[in-house]
Amino acid sequence: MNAILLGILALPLLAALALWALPIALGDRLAALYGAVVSGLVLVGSVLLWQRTEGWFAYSGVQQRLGDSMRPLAAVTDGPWIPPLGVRFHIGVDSISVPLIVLTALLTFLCCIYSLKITPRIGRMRSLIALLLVIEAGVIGAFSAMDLVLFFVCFEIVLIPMWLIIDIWGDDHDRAGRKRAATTFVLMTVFGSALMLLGFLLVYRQAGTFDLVQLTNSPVLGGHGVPLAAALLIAVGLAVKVPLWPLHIWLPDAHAKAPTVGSVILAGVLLKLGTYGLIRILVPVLPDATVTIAPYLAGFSTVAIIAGSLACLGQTDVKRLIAYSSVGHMGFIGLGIASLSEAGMQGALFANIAHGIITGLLFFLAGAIKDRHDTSDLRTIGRALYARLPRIGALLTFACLASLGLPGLAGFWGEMLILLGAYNPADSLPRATYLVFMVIAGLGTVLTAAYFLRLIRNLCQGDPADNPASAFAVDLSRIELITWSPLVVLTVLLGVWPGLLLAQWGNL
Amino acid sequence: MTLTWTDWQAIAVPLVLAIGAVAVLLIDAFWRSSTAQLRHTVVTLLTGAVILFGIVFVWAQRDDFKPAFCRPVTEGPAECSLVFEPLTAGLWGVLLIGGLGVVGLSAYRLLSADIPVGEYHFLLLSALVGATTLAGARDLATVVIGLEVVSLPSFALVALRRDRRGSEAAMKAFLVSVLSTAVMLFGISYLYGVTGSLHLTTIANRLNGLDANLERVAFAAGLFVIVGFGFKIAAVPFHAWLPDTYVGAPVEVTAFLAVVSKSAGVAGLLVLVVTGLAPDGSDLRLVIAILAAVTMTVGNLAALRQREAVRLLAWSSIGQVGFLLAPLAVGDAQAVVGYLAAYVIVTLGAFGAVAVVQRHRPSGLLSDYRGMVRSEPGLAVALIFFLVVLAGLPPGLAGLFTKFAAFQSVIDAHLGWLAIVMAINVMIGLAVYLRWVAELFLLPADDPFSVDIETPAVVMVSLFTAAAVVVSVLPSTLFALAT
Amino acid sequence: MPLVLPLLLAVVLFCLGVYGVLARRNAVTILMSLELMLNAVNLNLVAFDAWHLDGLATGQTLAVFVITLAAAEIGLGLAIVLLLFRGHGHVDADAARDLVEHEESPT
Amino acid sequence: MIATVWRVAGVGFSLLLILIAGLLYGVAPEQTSFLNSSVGDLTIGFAVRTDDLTVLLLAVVGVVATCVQVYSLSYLHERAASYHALVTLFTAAMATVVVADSLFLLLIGWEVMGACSYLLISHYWERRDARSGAVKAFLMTRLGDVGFLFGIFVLGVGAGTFRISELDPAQISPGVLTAGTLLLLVGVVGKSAQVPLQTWLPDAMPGPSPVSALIHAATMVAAGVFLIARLYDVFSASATTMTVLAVIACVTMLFAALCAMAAVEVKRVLAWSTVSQLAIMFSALSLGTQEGRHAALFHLVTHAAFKGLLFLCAGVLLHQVGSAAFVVLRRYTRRGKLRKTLRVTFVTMTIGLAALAGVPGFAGFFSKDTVLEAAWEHAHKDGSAIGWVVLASVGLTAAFTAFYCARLWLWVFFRTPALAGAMGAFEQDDPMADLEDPDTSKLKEAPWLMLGPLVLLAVAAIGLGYVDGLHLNWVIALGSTVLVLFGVLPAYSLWSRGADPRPVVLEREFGMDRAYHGLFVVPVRWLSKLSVLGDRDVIGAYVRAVGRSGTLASQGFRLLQTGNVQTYLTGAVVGVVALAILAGVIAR
Repeated sequence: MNAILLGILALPLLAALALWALPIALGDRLAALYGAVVSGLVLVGSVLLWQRTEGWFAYSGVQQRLGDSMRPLAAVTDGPWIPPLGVRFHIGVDSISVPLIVLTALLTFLCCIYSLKITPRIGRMRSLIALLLVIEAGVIGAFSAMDLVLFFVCFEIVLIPMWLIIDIWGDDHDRAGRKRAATTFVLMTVFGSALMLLGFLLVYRQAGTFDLVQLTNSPVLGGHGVPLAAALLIAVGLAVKVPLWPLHIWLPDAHAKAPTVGSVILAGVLLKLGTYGLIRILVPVLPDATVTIAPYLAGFSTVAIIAGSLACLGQTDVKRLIAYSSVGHMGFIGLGIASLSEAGMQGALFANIAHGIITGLLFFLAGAIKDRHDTSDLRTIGRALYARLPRIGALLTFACLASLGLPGLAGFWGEMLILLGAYNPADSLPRATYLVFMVIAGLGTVLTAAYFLRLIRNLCQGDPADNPASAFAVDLSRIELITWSPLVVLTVLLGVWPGLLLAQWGNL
Repeated sequence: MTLTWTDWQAIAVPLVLAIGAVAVLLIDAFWRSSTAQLRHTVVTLLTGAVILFGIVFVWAQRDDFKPAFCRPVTEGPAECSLVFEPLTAGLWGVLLIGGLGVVGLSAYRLLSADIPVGEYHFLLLSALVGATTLAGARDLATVVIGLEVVSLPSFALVALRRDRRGSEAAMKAFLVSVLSTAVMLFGISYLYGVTGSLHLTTIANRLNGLDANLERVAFAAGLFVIVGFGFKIAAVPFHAWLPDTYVGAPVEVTAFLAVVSKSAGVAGLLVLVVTGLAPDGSDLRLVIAILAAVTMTVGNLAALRQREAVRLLAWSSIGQVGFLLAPLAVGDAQAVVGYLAAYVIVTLGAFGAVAVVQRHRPSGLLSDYRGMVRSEPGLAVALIFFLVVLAGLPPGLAGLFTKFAAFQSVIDAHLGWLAIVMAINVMIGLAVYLRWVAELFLLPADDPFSVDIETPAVVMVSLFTAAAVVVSVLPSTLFALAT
Repeated sequence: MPLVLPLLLAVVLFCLGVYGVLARRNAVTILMSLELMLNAVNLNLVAFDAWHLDGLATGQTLAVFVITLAAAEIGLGLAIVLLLFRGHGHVDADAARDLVEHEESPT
Repeated sequence: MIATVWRVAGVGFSLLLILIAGLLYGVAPEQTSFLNSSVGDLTIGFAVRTDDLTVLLLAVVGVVATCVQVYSLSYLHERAASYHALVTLFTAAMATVVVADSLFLLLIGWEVMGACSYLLISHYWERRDARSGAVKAFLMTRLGDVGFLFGIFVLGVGAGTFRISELDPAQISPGVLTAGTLLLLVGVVGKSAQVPLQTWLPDAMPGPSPVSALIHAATMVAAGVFLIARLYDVFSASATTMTVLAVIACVTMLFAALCAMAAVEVKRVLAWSTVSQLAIMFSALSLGTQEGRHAALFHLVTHAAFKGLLFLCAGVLLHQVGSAAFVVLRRYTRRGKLRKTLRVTFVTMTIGLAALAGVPGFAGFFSKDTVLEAAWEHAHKDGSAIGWVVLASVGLTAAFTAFYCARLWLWVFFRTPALAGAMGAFEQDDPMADLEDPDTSKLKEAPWLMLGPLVLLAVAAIGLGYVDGLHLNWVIALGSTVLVLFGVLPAYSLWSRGADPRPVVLEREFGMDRAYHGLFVVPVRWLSKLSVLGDRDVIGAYVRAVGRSGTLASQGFRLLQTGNVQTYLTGAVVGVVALAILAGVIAR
């Protein structure tokens, strides 16, 4: 059991090193296949993990439930790592981390499959695949870390690979732009994580341990003073990653400049680290301080929803638009977490997964459109995609509808539960404020619909006469179909059967 | 008349080093018959052997207490001028490893460069003698002597190539350092005047019971002493000589300055702080904290736009010293030694890589490294790893955890503002090193650096890499150095 | 004799030395100014020693050490100055600026 | 190939619905729930139920859907696959709404219907009006649905369950009840295009006519009526909600009827009349009595029949003539061509219009009279103001309806003797007034595949009036007949004089579209510009400023490296002093 977890942690790393060891010519040819095999194995392993986990081991957002909500972790490996610093190597999974791990494995796998046929213009596939595997390992590590410092380390592992991916394989039309985007991303995230580390150290000073299980069992109480400072630092550090308005500024550029697989991983997986951290660390470890800052967190999330949607309405670049839509959606997740209610929490967790799937699909589609037109600028691409690329257009419409939270598709349940959580938040929170937030967020869903419809209208629809089909624009290729169909299926499946995930988290 | 006693094991290492130094000099002077090649090998081996002995000795004795030059006093325990204790063992270990690394590094290039082998190793060893003495010193006189014995050989080393640049670099380093010595001595004289003793412990005891005016004098004196060390370790604002000197000296001498001489300075300062010149909560610690903040910020910021590899390393070493000063300001010896060890290993590695490139590309610009990840994969990967460790990001876990320890000690000492400054500097430092890494990854590159690297270089760089990897995988070894 | 006078003298000497180091261009003069500073230190030490009636004569011992150091420093310093002269043809400390980073086109 | 599959599937599915309705007829009501999962102390899951209402609506949906699918077989050839697929999906969604017993299942069907309507309206996506109409429709209904969702929260959390069959008004505190029902009402208003969210329905007309018949006349827009009927005891338990509903309904029915009187395009007239007829149903519901509910449902059924019929007829006009604008149709009518060639269409459309106008003997007459009767009962028996208001406004609306039906019928199908073949009242907005008449010889009757459904629905438009059993309150019947006459006569006199006065306020539809544009669209555009600029020039500016300041500082430090050792020393000495002072200051 824990062998599986260790395996899916170690396998990608070792595989990446082995890949770099290969000679370049050979490596470039084999890379995608090799990556597909490895990440496929990881995916199998993560699914195996899923079967064995039951329940959510810790959620102390509601204090009185603390006692009976404790369930044992699965796949635990616990050993000393750096005794002088009190750092342990403690990993394990429960039902809130496993779905995210599976999502990570799935998206990486799909990216590798996608790279079998469709590769960035620069080539250098060997390094690209290897970096993807490293990122996968880091993210899985972060999702399974049960020690604050281990979490921090895994949180940092992904930075440099992602920076390289954006900087090397990014938009090959403006080199300066992609370098700036990459650097902004990595620097802001590093600063955030440094602040988060300070928060962890404050926690350590109070509690004397970095171990999440112990910290969850006996959280750091007290809503002001050092716990509050720690909570603030941790929240800000993670908010950079989420990203929460106004710390989102790195996101649009990073997503817009990154290569397709980079955007997919970035939006589908990396953003989840932030929200996962909030749920896994902030809420259980610093309950009282969290209650103190929750209203502000919720407020900023609500602003993020509105500001993100409005910004989307003003975008003229399809990748930027989708990136900004992530700002809005992550705002919803933040609101759900800040409601500190079970509905909100589960909504946030659900929305994490749903956003990963749907936005992954959206970025795949955006990448496909960009590859076909060699630009992602709506005005240059022209309109009437239905006429030129009917299948891709239809898929885009589907993805947009899913992303704007159409009931019956995956996007809905998360947002619904989050709004429900905001409707009756935890008793310790000001209800009236949250009602206001709920209403604003509800209007935000309308804005979301507005910008997605605008996208469909300006991109897919229009008069074919004045938007002639470009010569090389071939419709949905087989590899794209293979890559995207799992995402589509999952979107529908989770949409009609939310219990699939909700049952995992069950009654806390 | 009082009698003093000495445990000779305590001074065995400096003694052996000194003897080795003399031996090297004699061999080089009187054994003219052999070829330069042979002489060079012999000298190098001898030096290495001597240092190696020191390391082994330290390792063997690492956790027992051996005083030297002690004399009984009426009140309190005996005053000893030089003490070998676990802390000393850790510092000596770092210094000697650094020295060994420099020897290895110089084994690569000396033949071609017009540097007299014998003098070089003699000076190296004598500097090590000073460094070890400094790290073990427990009274101010010994501190001064040790410091001078570190410094004077290093100027000679800088000037050893006897060329225009070398002389200028030496002149700058010399003037600054001598001024700093003067300032420090001035401070010491006042400390002596206030307390009537030069033994650190005694001084610490007597500082407590001073009246206000004398306390102010003592503070000024302590400030002067710290400033003297500030020159030595190039803390801002006493850093300006460093970049010029680093650029002017031969690369392995630069490595020596960055590793041995700097570590010696840090060691001396650490001794002063932990043995009570700056007790907990004293203003002097505050001064060191301020120095740390300013130093790391200025160093990293200035490194941000450098175009020459050595200059960038010079400024970044200033930044690193800032990070070293942070735990030093709260007297956390363990964090300091751990950080120092990681810094020494990685800096040696980086200078090794730079030495290889600069031998073939004398201009030493960052652009010379363009595309190396494809043309010279091994060297590039090693260099990237060193840089990442310096930046303190995975996979460079050694750097990450030493920085982590620094953060931890600062947080535990309730120096929140310093912690924030450090966080900001982690970001700036990352920006600094990423510029270089980006150059390495940049493809396609017009005439990328590609040569068949000489075997000694390959050996040395891979050794450093191995060491760095080991301490990254098992960071606890770093902190085991000083327990 | 009160302690103040030698201390005052020492301070004056030290400041003179600092001034010389900072203001004089000729390297040799700078070395001399450094000597001045070290001698200020010696004066301090001896004065304090006398004041403390130190049985171990610590101050005087250190003073002797300092004199030795000064000798060594001057020796090395003059050697370096000589080297400087050979390289540059002058001994002006502030005129040796080869090592400044030159403004090329930024990479 | 795929198109054929979907065609078959579509027809098959709608037939299946009818079959199911038939099987479920008379079965004892029951509910089953499935796929439940508990969130906290609430249960999120699905449930279905069967009862008379379900069967009734299933039957209506099935029949209309079948007619529309069959009709579409020959009506529409381009993009048939996606069209039939979407229509089928829509039918499924409507069926879901009808059978749902869990509010969330209902919401799913509810919004999927909206999405299908959006996609079908923009079926001709190369046409600008279709695009904008689709977006408008989706956004307005979505806005209502947000309220709907919140209503579900309020009721569900208040009652502790999201099962419709378990919602017991007695268990819910009145405040919660009112809030919840009012919020649900918002969704209903959006879906059924009642004031103030009415403007999307007329603009949805660029969609294919069969779609208008199915979605925007018979089923989806009627879903609001169904919902209130489904939750009738919950709604009727809150007097406030019922009053609001009554006010909305009365305002809407008159508003829409007035707009219909000035519309110059057949489908637009029908769209507005749909709005006003829906309002009549709501008004019946707002009475809060069982008679009211019954009347509303009765009217819903008949309306589905004759309004579906009318839209399909309009579709024939569009299909054969190419436009449903009065002005174009007049060109054919001038020769009396339209009536003679499209004979079946003419007859069926006449039946439909008669039913809509409430001519005695047709279905609409009976259903409208039941509404009036219910209102009358409620009014003079329990003497409620609502009753009187409803009674009055329905009566007035009946007259208006008769007027615009007659106007439509006369102007489209009959040449005006007074005008002696001139275009008459529609000259001014005729783009091709100076052109000679189109070649009317090509004009011919539609294929029977399209006419079949018409006939079927026409029969229904007459017959459905009698299925409810004939119990006429003669007073009301007489009254409503008189009202119809009051409506028809002016229309006839105007037509015979060749005049068609259209007050500008009515043509502009009270300017609400423009008002909404100014109130919501424009500000949102500004805000979006603002937020983009804000990101770029405020937040982004700070980030860039940090980067630039770092670079500048770096340059500055490089300048400090003069290379002059004495400057370095000076700096150092200054530093010592500064350090001493700083430490002293902090130590204080």
